[in-house]
Amino acid sequence: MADLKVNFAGVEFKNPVIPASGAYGYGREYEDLYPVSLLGGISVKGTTLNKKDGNPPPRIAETYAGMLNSVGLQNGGVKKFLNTELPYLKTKDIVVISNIAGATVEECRELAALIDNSDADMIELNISCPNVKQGGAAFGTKCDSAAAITRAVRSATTKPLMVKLSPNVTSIVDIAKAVEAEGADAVSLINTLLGMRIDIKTKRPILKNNVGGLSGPAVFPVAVRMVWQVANAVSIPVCGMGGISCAEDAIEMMMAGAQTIQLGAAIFNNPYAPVEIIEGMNKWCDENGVRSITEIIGAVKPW
Amino acid sequence: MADLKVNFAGVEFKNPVIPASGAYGYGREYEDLYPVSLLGGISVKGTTLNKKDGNPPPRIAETYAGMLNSVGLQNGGVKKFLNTELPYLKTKDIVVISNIAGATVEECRELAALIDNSDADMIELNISCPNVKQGGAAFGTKCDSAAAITRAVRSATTKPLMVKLSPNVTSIVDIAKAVEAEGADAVSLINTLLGMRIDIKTKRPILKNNVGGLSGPAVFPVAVRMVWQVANAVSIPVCGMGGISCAEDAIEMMMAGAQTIQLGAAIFNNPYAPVEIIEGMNKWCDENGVRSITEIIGAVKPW
Amino acid sequence: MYKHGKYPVTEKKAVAKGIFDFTISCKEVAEIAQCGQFVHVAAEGFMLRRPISICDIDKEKGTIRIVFEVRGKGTEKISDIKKGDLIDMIAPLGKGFKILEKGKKAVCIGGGIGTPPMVAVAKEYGENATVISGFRSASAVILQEDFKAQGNNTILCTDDGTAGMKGFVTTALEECLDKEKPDIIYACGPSAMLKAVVDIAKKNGVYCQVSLEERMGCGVGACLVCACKVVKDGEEFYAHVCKDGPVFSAEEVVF
Amino acid sequence: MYKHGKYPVTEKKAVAKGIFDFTISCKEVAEIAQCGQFVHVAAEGFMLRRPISICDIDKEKGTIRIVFEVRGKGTEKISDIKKGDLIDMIAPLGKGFKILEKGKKAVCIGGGIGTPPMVAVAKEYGENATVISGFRSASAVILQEDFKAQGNNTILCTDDGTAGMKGFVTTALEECLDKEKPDIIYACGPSAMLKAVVDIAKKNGVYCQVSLEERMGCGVGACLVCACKVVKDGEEFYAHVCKDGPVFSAEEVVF
Repeated sequence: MADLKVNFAGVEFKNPVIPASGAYGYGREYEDLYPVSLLGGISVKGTTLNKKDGNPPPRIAETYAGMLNSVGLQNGGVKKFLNTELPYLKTKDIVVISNIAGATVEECRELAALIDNSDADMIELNISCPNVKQGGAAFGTKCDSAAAITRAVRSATTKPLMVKLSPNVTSIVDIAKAVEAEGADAVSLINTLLGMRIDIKTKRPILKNNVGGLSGPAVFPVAVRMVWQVANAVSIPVCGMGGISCAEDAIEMMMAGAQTIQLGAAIFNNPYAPVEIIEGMNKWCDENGVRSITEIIGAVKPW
Repeated sequence: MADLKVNFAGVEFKNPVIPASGAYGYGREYEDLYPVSLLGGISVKGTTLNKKDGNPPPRIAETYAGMLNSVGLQNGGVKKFLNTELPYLKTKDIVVISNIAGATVEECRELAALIDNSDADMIELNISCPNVKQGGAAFGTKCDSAAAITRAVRSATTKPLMVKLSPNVTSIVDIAKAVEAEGADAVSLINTLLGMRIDIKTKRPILKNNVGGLSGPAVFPVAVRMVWQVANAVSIPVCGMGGISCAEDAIEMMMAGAQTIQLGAAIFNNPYAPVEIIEGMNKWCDENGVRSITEIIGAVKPW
Repeated sequence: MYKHGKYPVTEKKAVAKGIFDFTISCKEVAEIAQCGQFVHVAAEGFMLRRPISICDIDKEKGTIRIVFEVRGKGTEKISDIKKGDLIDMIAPLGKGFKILEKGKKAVCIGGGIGTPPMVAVAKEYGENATVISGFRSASAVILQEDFKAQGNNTILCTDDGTAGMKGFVTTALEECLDKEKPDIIYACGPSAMLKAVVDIAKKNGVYCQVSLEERMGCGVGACLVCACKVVKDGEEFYAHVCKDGPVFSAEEVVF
Repeated sequence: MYKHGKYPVTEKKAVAKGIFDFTISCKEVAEIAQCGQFVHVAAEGFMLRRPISICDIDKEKGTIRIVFEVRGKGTEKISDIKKGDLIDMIAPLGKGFKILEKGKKAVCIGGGIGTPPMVAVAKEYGENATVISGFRSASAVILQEDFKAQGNNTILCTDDGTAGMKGFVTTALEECLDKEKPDIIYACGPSAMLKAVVDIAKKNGVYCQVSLEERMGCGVGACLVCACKVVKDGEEFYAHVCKDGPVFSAEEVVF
């Protein structure tokens, strides 16, 4: 048994595997299969100040080795999270990452302030949701706006702050540096790539939102590249995500420079994916004489 | 039998199917299976002023529903193209698209001037190659540099000029508008997404170039989205490419706004893909009462 | 409570063009399955699972039946599963139909591939159930023998009149209600049909439950993609077919 | 000249742990195939084909043999193809070995999974061919009976001495050359082994051909990914394994 513990941005994770925001609800839905406490952490569903209804359906479209989604941050609002979901998760011996996704800088600041007074272990600031009219990717595709919102949220909380970055940019490295400069404790990447599918029978987009976020194995090589670039450009830790579906993918992502990893789409295909990845990491470490998973972080040697 | 003829940027194509630059050499390699003259056109291997050796191997890595390549524009130089390859292709009753990829604005201008005096039907200016140190994507990721190189090349040729755009940008629409403003007759998109794979056994990147361009079905939804956005933002025609592997994909891409389509990676898996797409388009048109393929261009009705 | 596993397909039949009938041996699933619930089936090589309603449940034999239509490459892949092979499914999922106490009368309405879930629910009512099912034409008709075998009264409709009566299930339903009002109406099928059925049920003051469909992701209520607009206490919001449904009370659904 | 088609696998054997031996009925391919060429095999569900060297050719029966190792999920998928199933391949591809006229003597050197292509070439020389093959250990040894059956002299080496002589093929080659110099040396295997063999051949003034390997795309010379550095007329450049190779003259190759 290798040691899978990771200290990420000052937070102790028993292992580096984290279901991504929006993929795992608040940790209740898969308890029928295995206890959520097996996982290192959970990034909960993106939370807004008030209840949000999300986009009209269809909200999902299948693609080659991937999927598009346009949920649009449907959630019960931060009060429901703090009163109902967080207390439940705090009984589970798991790092709780509160994902906040306000439509304005002020809303994000308010959300951070409210979370700051809670038991949540970490805040993930989502500045890259491709499926909302206000906020979302609008914050995350320009350095100045990414910096401004990070500054505002930073001022409202002393909790470890992770900023979730959009891959739909010319230089994700520049955005990462901008949020690092404003005091972000970590960055998580990549959020989804903006995509579209059309039903050629009806000549209508499959998603009612016309476009949506691409995730799944299809985007994995783009995610590995961006994680590698960012991990080599900033000094804060990186949480890597984007298309991870097995232990080998997770190890590859960590070798690229990720200290922790998130997965989403893979869980819809295989609900056991998170635990299989944890077991697979353990097995791989043992077979390769790796005592601590931290040994492989950023271990890739470029040519 | 539907009418598959398309007039693209003033050039008559007998059908809209074109093997992408770098995927089909100069049209000789697949003649063992079927005549290249069945195809609407061919975008030949990216050409530089002088012979270019390309990047060290490995130059290819497999990904989920896709592949990375880092060939780096290996080619015999423009003279060899003009003296050896072009005369051969001109005997084939196929639209010959000369793809030029200079390392500097001046080299691209010179290339365009040389092609201008040739029998090539069209020029595709590649400002988005992710695998070369100079030029390539460096031109295609900023509006001003994209505009400058288009202006220079435009001044050197009266042939129909198509500019091949990079998807690795925050707004491909802005780049498309910039090259349109400088007199481009068409745009082709998307070039490859920059990606990376790591061999976890050796802890080295699979590609000797560390990173490479992602193509194949994995990128299809990103390509459809970008083609849809660009086709709705510019008035010049769009050649759509990125992960097309069957007739349904090609039809979807045309509904998104593409007047012609290119395919690359799919051919490596199925050499017959281009002809199967042509046959499939014909069949689909007949089954759906479409007399001319031009009826479906941009036919998608957004919600 | 649900399970995830690979279970043997013990019987496989093609019951109509492009429509397959699988019997799956899955004791742990059959034990807890309720009529109206669905199974979420993996299609090899495809990212997303396909939700398929449970057609019938045999708790003694420990089997369930699914009857599904090949609509695309994913369901085609599932239809390639051979007798004896394993099918990968998460099941049983969602909220099923409400079953009234013995002696109550039910009308079950199935439109096309919406017919299969009516088998298990109609079985609960035996001769007290009238099953109205509608299809494009004779070649698409399925499951009529199953309904008869379990004692249901059956009314068959086809759009072109090539089998049963020519016309829509709604016409048949209205004639039915003119004769006698049932205690409950169950319906599954195209949303236009469901809307019409719900209106008729309301007009006649009969409680009605409908089974809805939407493009689905996780199937267990985590990803929130399979949204459907419902109204409760006068407030409209998006519920989710996989967890809050697929069965909803008619008055909740906003068509 | 090459073909693309789906051809029946008429025989399938596991010849060592993770190493499979397929006989494929493909008259049109066998007719034109030369030893040293390769086939480009599709792995269902994978983007890229896998190049596999031709082990043997039977022009009368219209069959070819491939012997390959499972190195990853793609080759594993190919190894799942059952006897009687079809294998999708583009073949024959590349330039094969140069065969000298009757009576000439050859030494064929195979390192591990580089051994299969030596079967067809050694067959051309019968008793005039000495086949030196090296493997990690006894459990990995393949094809020795095939070489003996076609009259070749065989020298078997294993790294751990569990079969044949303990040591590398290069040692065996040197001993061989001390006794008698052949007219040609053929080699296929790890590049370190090839480099050593080429040096020995040069030192002994024996013409040598090597079969190279590189990650491949199209397989027909269109995509230019499978580059290998060669030198001609003093000029170094990238040739391509799929079209200019896989067989190269030793003096061309830049290791």
